[in-house]
Amino acid sequence: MKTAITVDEAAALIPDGASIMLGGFMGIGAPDRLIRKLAEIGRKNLTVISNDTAKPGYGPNPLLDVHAAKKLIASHIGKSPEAQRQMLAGEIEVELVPQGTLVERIRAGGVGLGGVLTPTGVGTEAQNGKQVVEIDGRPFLVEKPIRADFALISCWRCDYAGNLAYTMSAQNFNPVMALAADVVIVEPHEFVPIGVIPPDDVRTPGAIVDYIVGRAH
Amino acid sequence: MKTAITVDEAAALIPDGASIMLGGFMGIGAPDRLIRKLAEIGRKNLTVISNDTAKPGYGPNPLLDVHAAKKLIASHIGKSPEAQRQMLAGEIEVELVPQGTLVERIRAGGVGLGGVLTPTGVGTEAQNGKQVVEIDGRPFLVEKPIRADFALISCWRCDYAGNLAYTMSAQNFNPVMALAADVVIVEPHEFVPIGVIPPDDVRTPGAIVDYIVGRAH
Amino acid sequence: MNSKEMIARRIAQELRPGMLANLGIGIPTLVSEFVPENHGVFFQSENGVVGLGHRPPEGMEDFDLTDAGGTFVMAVPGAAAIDSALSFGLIRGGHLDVTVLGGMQVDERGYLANWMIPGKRVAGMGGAMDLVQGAKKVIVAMEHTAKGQPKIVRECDLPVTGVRRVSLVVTELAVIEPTDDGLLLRERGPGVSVSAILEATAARLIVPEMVPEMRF
Amino acid sequence: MNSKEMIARRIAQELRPGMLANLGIGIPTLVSEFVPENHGVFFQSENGVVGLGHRPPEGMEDFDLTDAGGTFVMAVPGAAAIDSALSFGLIRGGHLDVTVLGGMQVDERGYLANWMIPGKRVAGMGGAMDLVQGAKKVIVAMEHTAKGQPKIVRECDLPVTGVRRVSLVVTELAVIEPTDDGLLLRERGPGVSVSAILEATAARLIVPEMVPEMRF
Repeated sequence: MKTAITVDEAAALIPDGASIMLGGFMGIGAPDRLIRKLAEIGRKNLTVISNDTAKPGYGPNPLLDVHAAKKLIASHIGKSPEAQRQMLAGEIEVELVPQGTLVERIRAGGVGLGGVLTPTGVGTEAQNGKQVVEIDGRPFLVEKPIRADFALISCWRCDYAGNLAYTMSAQNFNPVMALAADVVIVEPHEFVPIGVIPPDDVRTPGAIVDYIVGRAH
Repeated sequence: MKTAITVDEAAALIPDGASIMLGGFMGIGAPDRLIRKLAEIGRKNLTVISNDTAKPGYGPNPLLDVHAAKKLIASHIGKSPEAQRQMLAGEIEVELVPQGTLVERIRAGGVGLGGVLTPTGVGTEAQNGKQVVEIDGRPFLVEKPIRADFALISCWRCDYAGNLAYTMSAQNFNPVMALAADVVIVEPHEFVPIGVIPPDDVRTPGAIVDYIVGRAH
Repeated sequence: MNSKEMIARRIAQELRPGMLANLGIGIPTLVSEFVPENHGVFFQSENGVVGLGHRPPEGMEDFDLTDAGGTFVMAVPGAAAIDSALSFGLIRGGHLDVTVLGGMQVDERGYLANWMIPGKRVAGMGGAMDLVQGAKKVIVAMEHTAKGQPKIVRECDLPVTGVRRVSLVVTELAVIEPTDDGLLLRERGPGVSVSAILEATAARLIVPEMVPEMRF
Repeated sequence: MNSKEMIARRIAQELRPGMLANLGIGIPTLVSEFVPENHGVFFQSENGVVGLGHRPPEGMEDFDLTDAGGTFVMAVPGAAAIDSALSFGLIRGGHLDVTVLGGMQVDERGYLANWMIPGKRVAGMGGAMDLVQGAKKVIVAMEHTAKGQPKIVRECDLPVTGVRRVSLVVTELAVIEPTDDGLLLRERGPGVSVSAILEATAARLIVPEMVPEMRF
């Protein structure tokens, strides 16, 4: 059986300069309490890996607003004026990655692959600096794995064994990121007894979850 | 809404010489009715892709027993004396692939990747004929995608939209194979109304299922 | 009927029951409004929903269910929720019958540019590069010109989204099909003359004898 | 206590609560019988179960739930069922704390051979190559000799399963740890002398002053 820690305890685990993956898509399914706490305690020089930067106030924006990130790896920053401003001003290093490539690179990092070969981005700016290989006469980009020190994810339900279930579009990058970090911290919406999530519905087995953030009181 | 076909109609779709993926692990979760029907109607020169050959009478064995396969791609044939005998006698071409590599190659075929880089098998006989690339100083094998003309899979529940849910160890290769064939034929154990499988529990969206084999009467 | 609605209505005609379709942000999203809920096409969105519906009744939003633009939607009966790996697996793996994408430029090669204006707007490519690469059919939905400047050009000067020829370009003035020989003018907007289209287009167009009007 | 039980009991001592552990077919499967159901270790099997339990009561078998050898098992409370891609993702991705594998040969490099005898038995590697590559700790469970022939050898003449040094080899005669310097004799079987071990071993062993007996 697992136990829970507070959001303050969880944030304290993450040092300045850490690389952190943040689940969420346009802020839906993002670990909001952890993100706001990290911003509040003034973490610096973080490398943030997130599908997108969502609109102001959502997703990674609270961290961007206080200049907590030195680097951002994402597929889309179009809804966050602050992310765009910092990028154009050179205040933050931004690596833009096609979304399907981003999720495959994170998955590769999580499942022990040395990378994947994707046709996405061949002949575009996304090819810059990438190795190209021909497989059966077609060109593919060699895309390397991405891992992080911490994965901060959210989920719908969590049982006492740490098994996680997600719901609707709040699933997104969360289960993949749960595989690809040294330390996995989850912020569940609900806690349920073991058995409420049937084995067939578990999307992230509790065995790979390191810390669980308890409910806000 | 989808409709069902009979197992005879399904088997008739598959010509001699076709490549077929068969779900199942040691026969658990295998599309048994389809396999037996193909054996019964005397299909020949099939290329069979299956995790293993299970024990006599299970999994792909009914096809092997009538010499329906000219080639087999699998990770384990140790429980099928007939598969071993045909391999040693040169009656069937067998490509043995490490299990994790096999599932990633099928997945790559299904999700449009040109291949994956895996550390599995480096320095062993599984490396023979494979390209080796170094990524950040570590050697990886370049493993190419596998696709088939047909994926024959089984599932636990199927709703009228063709959404599939699997149970326990009968899931195995089925959802991955459902992505990697030109034609996907599923043999469900149960039919349920739309909504019985909640959206979060669907493992194979109905949109990618081509044919559904109806119940035996 | 304004330009955007006209484009969306015309593209809606390309959707067939049983298709798996993805709609980008902007005009493409409008397309679903002209497809009846019981039509039978399944809308997929990058964030992992297969079977996106219309907007929910006010006050009945599920905070965990939006389209890829972050707008609350419903799910239709028979919907499925999947993770981003499978969502893009469907896209890149050729399981998507059609994607409708917004465009900044399309050129004579049929290449689309829609993800960045160097030095100015840097949105990021999001899922666009995977969609252009992987969908069976790529339809571009865009207004014919931007601030009076043609968006259909000889060769994109903006960074392209992919080096694959798109299937169809639909604007309020024309339906254009990129082919081996170049851009083929298929249809004209209601009451729009061929010469008006040529004037608003920087690319060379192949103009057949007969160019029928779009029908709605 | 026969040889196999002794090996399984000794290996069971290596398992800790909260660990994710994989047991191969054969002697490794026996290990779970010497771990109480409430121990807290999670057994993973290649076919996609995390939280494998003991055998079900007669007549209560779930035909869709077996271990990787095809034997009916139960699932423990808090179990998860996953597909083969995630199952091997856990294995290759370093999420598995320990795997216990059967062996045909182990050599002085610590390399394991357990998947084929050329020209004779061709089982296929199954999941063994991924397990040897990916698990944090690899324990080999095998009898010390086969038909009188040593299985711990200078260099495997059978095709190896991987070129990674395994963590520990447990036989009925000895516990041996492959190290930078070679094979280190850690423990002897109950009542077994060091000279008896050396005699049954074709590899060179590093023998410390004190070699304690296995304890159960």
